[in-house]
Amino acid sequence: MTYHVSTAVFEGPLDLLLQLITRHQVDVTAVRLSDIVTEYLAYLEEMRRLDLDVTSEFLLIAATLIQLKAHALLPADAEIDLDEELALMEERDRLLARLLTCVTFKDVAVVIRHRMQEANRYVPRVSGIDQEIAVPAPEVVIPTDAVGLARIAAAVLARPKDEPDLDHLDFDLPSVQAAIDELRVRIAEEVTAGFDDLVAHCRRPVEIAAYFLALLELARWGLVEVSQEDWMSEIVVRHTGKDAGDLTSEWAAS
Amino acid sequence: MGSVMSPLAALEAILFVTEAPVPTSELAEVLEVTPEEVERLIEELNANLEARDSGLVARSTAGGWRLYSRPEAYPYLERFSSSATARRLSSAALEVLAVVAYKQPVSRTQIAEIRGVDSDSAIRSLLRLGLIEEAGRLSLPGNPAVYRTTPLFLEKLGLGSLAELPPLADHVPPAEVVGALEETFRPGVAEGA
Amino acid sequence: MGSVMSPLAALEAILFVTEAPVPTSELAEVLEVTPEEVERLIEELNANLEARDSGLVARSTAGGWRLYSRPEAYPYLERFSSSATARRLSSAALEVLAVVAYKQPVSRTQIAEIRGVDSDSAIRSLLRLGLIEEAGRLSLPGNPAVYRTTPLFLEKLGLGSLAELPPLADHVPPAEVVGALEETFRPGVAEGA
Repeated sequence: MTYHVSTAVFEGPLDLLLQLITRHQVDVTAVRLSDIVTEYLAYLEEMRRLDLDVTSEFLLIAATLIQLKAHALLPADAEIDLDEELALMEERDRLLARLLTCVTFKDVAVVIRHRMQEANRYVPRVSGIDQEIAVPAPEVVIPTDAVGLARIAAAVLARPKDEPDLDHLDFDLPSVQAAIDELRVRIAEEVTAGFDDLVAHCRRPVEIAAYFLALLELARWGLVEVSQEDWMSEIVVRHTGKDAGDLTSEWAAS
Repeated sequence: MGSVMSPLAALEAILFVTEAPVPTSELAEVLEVTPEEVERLIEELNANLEARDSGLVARSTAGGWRLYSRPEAYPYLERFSSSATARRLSSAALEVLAVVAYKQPVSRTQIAEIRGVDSDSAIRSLLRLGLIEEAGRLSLPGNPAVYRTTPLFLEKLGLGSLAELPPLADHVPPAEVVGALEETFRPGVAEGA
Repeated sequence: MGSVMSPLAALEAILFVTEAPVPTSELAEVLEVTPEEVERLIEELNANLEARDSGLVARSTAGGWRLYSRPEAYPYLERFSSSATARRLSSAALEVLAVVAYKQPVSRTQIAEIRGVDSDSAIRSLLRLGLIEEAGRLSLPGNPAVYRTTPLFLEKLGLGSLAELPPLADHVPPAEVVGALEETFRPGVAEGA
């Protein structure tokens, strides 16, 4: 048997398990345990092959899953060891509880993101008091002692510089969906246009790339025809006269 | 114009220069008026700002008042300077922030346990952005630090206090999802076709 | 997406958030109007500010425009600067203070480099509170200032001299980053840009 393991992005064993479960829930209400176990193990195998960090936590969850699956496959009248049974139930409950906690925080994180985005649009001024205030320095409170300050300094200075921290980067990628919407309106009005004119307002290469992707999408739907005499000449875009109504592309979500 | 300023104008100047939201009581002290008068002045200020088509608004966050640009100005500010606009947090950092917000004070290990994955880089990121801070140390081997959210976190969320966080219970998966999960992992049930 | 904003309101928002005066030409570009229109809008803004008894005024300095608190607000700001909010040390300020304490004399750029974020407003705060001070200027393009801690800083921490600061090595958490410590900071090199 062959498993095609796509390069899914997941963070840790719980996240992987959740993603596998959600994917199966799309078409069936009850998820088959054996499918989940098989796929989970396939990922483990792939990670080992790619020499990725397979922590004990991945293995621990795999072991629990295999045990549950093995148990499910036993005939109903098979003899069971009560102690083992209880231990397994405990393991299972622990795993379930962790999954639920994980889902809960993922969910509330989305709300926090939303609230932050809303609140971020209110920008405060950060320059402080400009006027020279000619009073003696106010009684400042330093909320730590000398040892605390040393600890802070040590932590700041020890920040690794060789692995840039991308956690807070906003790549500010332009929206392909927005480009699609805009191009549909413009090309219906202008009928024929050069691609260079369509992207004349773009400031960054990545914005032009967004428009190019949008153009490909429109061509795929048959809304525009695209031609280019040779590889150096201008790309000409022509409206086909078709209007497919409200199309949503795969970019709509991003 | 004389050298005396109306309390209304003085209030605006303070809300303009402050580097963090200012509590009503503190404004009352500085302006030498009652807290009720401060609330009334803030209402008057916001009415004036609105009437004069101003780009500013006074808002209450993190237990205090501060002037902000109106959200409609955001596209202009984005064009004007990238530093004025906020950086977006990664989903890992957001998840850690959510865990700290609801479980504070909470340690590195506890965060990793809940998320099922090492969260050190996200924690560092949040510390650097001033959204979380150390809230002391546990008397355990290695004296691990515990973390809590900062007033800046409240301000960035537009919340008055932690009590205004959406109830976590609202985000627990619905019963049918929990049921399906339990069903999946129930030992002793033969695999159906 | 919010509603559209008038150029007048957008102008006020920009002059509010900016940390340095903005030239008319730049305002014209961002607002997509002519420079003459910008001058007219600024006049209108100042007329509006006056009419609504605002504590703010748009002024032209150093080749650009910016909002300032009115000079009449001085007595109030003076009182505010010693209030609780104004003298609370943010976690960012605390970090900058720690860096200055151990790496003095150190420049603005070096501090930003070490912390990985712009630290200007935290530095201003510490200067205002008298915890750090200028200790001269580097002979580099722009003659950047370098900062050191003040006697007030020692007093606040209950230290007799800088020599009494706890050794940094005692507080570096994992052993492997100790080597990276000196690597992080190379005076002169960091200042290159």
